[in-house]
Amino acid sequence: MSIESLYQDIILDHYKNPRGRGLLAAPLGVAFHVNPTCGDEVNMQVATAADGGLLIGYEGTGCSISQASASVLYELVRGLPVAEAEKIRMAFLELMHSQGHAEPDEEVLGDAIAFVGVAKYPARIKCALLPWMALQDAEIKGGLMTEANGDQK
Amino acid sequence: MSIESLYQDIILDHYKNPRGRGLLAAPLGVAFHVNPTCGDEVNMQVATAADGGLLIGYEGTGCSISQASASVLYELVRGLPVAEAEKIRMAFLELMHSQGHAEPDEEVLGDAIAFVGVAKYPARIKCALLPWMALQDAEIKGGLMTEANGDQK
Amino acid sequence: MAGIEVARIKADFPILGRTVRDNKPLIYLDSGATSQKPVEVLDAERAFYETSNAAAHRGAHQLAEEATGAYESARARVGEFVGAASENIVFTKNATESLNLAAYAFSNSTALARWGTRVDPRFQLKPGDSVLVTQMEHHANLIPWQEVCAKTGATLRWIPLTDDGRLEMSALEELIDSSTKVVSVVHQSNILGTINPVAEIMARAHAVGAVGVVDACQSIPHMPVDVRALGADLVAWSGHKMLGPTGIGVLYGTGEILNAMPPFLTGGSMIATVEMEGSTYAPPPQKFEAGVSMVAQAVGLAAAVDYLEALGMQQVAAHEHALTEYALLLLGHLPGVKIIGPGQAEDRGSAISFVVEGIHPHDVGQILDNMGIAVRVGHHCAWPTCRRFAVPATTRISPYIYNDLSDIDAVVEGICEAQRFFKVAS
Amino acid sequence: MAGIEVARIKADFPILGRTVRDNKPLIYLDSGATSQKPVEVLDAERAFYETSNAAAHRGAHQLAEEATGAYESARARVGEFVGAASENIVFTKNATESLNLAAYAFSNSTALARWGTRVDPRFQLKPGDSVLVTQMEHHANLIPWQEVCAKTGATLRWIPLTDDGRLEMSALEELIDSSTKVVSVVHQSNILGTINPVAEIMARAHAVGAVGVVDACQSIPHMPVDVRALGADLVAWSGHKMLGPTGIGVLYGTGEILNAMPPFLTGGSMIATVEMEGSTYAPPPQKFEAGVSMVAQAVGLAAAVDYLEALGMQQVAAHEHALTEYALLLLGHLPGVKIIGPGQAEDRGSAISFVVEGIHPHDVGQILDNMGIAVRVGHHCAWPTCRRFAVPATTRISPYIYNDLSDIDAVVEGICEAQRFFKVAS
Ligand SMILES: Cc1ncc(COP(=O)(O)O)c(C=O)c1O
Ligand SMILES: Cc1ncc(COP(=O)(O)O)c(C=O)c1O
Repeated sequence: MSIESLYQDIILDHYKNPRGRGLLAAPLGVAFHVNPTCGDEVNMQVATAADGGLLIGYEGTGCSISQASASVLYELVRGLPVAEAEKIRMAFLELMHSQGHAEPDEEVLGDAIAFVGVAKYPARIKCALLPWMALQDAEIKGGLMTEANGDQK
Repeated sequence: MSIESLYQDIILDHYKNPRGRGLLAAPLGVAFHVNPTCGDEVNMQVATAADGGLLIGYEGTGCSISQASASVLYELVRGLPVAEAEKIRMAFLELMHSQGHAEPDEEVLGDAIAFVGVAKYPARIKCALLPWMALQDAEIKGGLMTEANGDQK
Repeated sequence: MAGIEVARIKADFPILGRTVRDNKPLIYLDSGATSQKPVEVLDAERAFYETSNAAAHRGAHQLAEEATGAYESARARVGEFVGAASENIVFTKNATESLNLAAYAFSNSTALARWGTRVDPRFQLKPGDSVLVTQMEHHANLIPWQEVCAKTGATLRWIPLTDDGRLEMSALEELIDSSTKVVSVVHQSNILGTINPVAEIMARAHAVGAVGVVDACQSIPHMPVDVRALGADLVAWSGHKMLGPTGIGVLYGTGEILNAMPPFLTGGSMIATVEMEGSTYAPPPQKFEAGVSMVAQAVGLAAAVDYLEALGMQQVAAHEHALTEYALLLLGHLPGVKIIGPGQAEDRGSAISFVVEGIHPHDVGQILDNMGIAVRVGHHCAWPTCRRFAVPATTRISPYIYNDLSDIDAVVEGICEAQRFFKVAS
Repeated sequence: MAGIEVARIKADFPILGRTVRDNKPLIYLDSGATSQKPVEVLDAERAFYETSNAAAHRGAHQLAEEATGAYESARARVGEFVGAASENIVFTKNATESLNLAAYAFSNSTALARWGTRVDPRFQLKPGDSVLVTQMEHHANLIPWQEVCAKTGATLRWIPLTDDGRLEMSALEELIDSSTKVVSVVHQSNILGTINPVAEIMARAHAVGAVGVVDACQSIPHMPVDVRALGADLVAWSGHKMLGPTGIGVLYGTGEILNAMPPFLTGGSMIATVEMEGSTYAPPPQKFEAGVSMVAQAVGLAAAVDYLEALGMQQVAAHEHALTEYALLLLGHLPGVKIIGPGQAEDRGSAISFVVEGIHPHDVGQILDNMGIAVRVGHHCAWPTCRRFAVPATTRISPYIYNDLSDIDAVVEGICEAQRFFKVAS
């Protein structure tokens, strides 16, 4: 397994050029998540647009995987209805727990399929998941989701 | 090493027929010692006679070694000046820490030489020492000895 | 004794091939203190050190990944063994730490609340509150609660024992009331062998809103135990009594209770965020596992679980039950011998304490030791139980999977020898 | 590097012969987290299990005698290694437990005193009292004291750091005063590598009557340490960082302080007498060792001590010093690399943290890992220290006796590779 399978170009690109980075003017829900083993941080904000689609704001510091993951998240879920975003989130979680054996669906996951290599590095899975766990938390705090249907520990 | 070397006849005799067992009317110092691993107990009392010789009273419950040791102690040290008794006590301690290699001096130790076999059973040494540690403690409490010169841990 | 082939099992335990006291073959009957370890356990520990040793949860390099994986697999395996999920299993150094962890939740919460930290009120104690244990507790499930009371002003109560070594259940009515904040009870007594109706006691505890704790040190190694079926909030036991290495213990807790408890040992790996001014903590089980963990021991314990499951815990229990029936029968008929604990094998484990008239338990043990038979003598860390039965100590046999009927015969022979040696009429 | 023959030493560590990440030879530079173990240690542990395993201090049969002997010999050996007598050595599960034991003496004494138990007033805290640590503590020597303060109303103070990663000693004047009840300081920082003037700090602590504690986790494995010369009342460290097994730690204490402290974990083997109504405790070290002890791990730790002494701790220190000088020189000249901690090898250990401009430490570690080099990344359980230096994390190398200059070269090469990979100008 090569290091390039972990750090695919798409990941490095999102890391160097994060999409949509910045905070919302009026967030509904905010979640600040930290990875206690390495100190990676993501501040995730959600709100809904007039059409019900998700608005996403975020900031963070940390390794390439965690920060690229936040950027990819932004691209994938903003503008979607919460339920649609949740499907993508679940697909991403599944990918991360696949131990690298998954054949991710590019239709659903877009650039996030680049994270397939991360699943082979248990210590990095948490990095990739950080923004996605924060998203769920922010949605719950913003009243966009209940605890019960957002349970994937 | 035979079990008879541990339980010599002298020991069994002192166990079955303890000498001088009983409490003093007016003890100067009293020490109640317990072996926390097996629950053996000795209550040791000291006083001095008109001639300065030791008076010894004791009671206890426990195994043959601990109770025989108390009986032998009684026989050996009662009536002696404290300093003489301390010499015997030191000789007994030395015997117990000899790992069975000592050639105990019967002149000094009398029946206590029968405990030579005990020194080969680390778990039983504490049993044999119990009354002798209590003696020291009772002498200190009774003001017959100071802590400083009675240090043999 | 279908199922447990003692001769085959013995071959897995190198130590059982040795001799003691002038070439006498070893008969090990002290598994209640600690069990012996099969090569499978020793191999697993060694293999971990030789291939994957690193600090679990503290690194991202390959060895650290492997060590973390090994540690967490061990946790899952141990959980599975008792019907619990991984996140409900906390690793400690021994059952004593597990029980202290439970007890300190109360004294720590009480102290924290006094200075303004928000704590779960169930753990906050005050004068008038009471803590309930039994008169057959191991010191490890007694002294921590005595200390809790000394630190909070609460009162210790205990369930007394019948002459047959069982809990006086009729006393429960009086002992459990609205003042009761925690009930901590041994599942199987290490000195009497009694198996207690813990599910019933836990239900009574919960009826008054008390926290329920079970000391399962002597049950989980010897019979199938589903910790959830015990109905307890917390269950503690040790690895070294169930074929595992020394240096590892377990605390099972419901998710609800582990979340509600404050941390015990604090330091690395149990945190969420740390600043000089204050820290926040990780969710359980990490919250309770400060410091570099005993990874090799966890791996060894998982191997012990594998070994026991391959035998089958039903089979293990049946084997021990047969040994118990046989030993009770023989010892019960031996003149001058009195069993301390239930005389019948029902609701009873294989640890059997006895006294021999006219011979101190220590001396009985010595004669047995001299014949190569390792038993425990003393108060077995249950001194108040000895006092209850007015004995200074007992001699105890505690057989396990590597013992058979002939070992019981040897004990009987040993007792007779002791009676001869000490010239006691028998 | 006379004295330490790395090639010969490596042969004693089976794990160092393995490969990682697609057949790359392992270069282990994470000994600050945990060290690897030589066969001598693994053999000692296994031999104990295969010949003498029994519960120490809990039996009178031959195996129990042997286990007790092995355990107490190990205690004496470990004591000797640091210039202490047996009775001053308490075995714990790790340094974290040792430090918690020290901290709990304060919170426990405070709670006990409140309900009438007589305690040593030195351990009794109240609002206005203060506890002093440093800004470079490992979480294990920080959070326990935060918790003590939260449980007693006392205030936590800390010695700040200079930009070079040393203690701001001029601040001591203000920080240590009559309110100071305990001063707990790391001997050698696990993140910065700094060796602190602990003897001086302990003297200042004693001058105001405070208890002095030293965290020697990163010093005792790496240099000759005479615990008495540190002048501390209590000194804590772990076995697993000094070639010993996981699951064992040490607390050294002066006889005076250990006698004065209340027990921490309570249960079997730490008692003098026990009744349902209350208990009295054994003298130290037993008072602090409740439960069946980690005998096999103690035996393994003694074997680790033998191994280190055969090398000679002076030689070990000299070897690491040479590695440190070399690494500081190379890393110090590498463009884009910044060392977090003292840049000079004087009063400094071999743990070296650094950051690489434009690459997150986690990613640096990953590139190194991919080349077979195991280093640690993150906050190293010293998060406040990272904040002090305004870095989110660092990459840390921490060499030991089985590392040589070529391993440092490999790290330098790895950093350059990371810079190439992440397209960072270097
Ligand atoms: C300086 C320092 N203190 C304390 C600790 C805690 O040691 P342990 O995790 O073995 O309890 C460590 C290592 O983790 C350390 O480096
Ligand atoms: C019933 C019971 N509880 C608690 C303990 C304490 O276990 P450990 O000494 O392994 O902590 C034991 C064994 O010693 C026991 O038999």
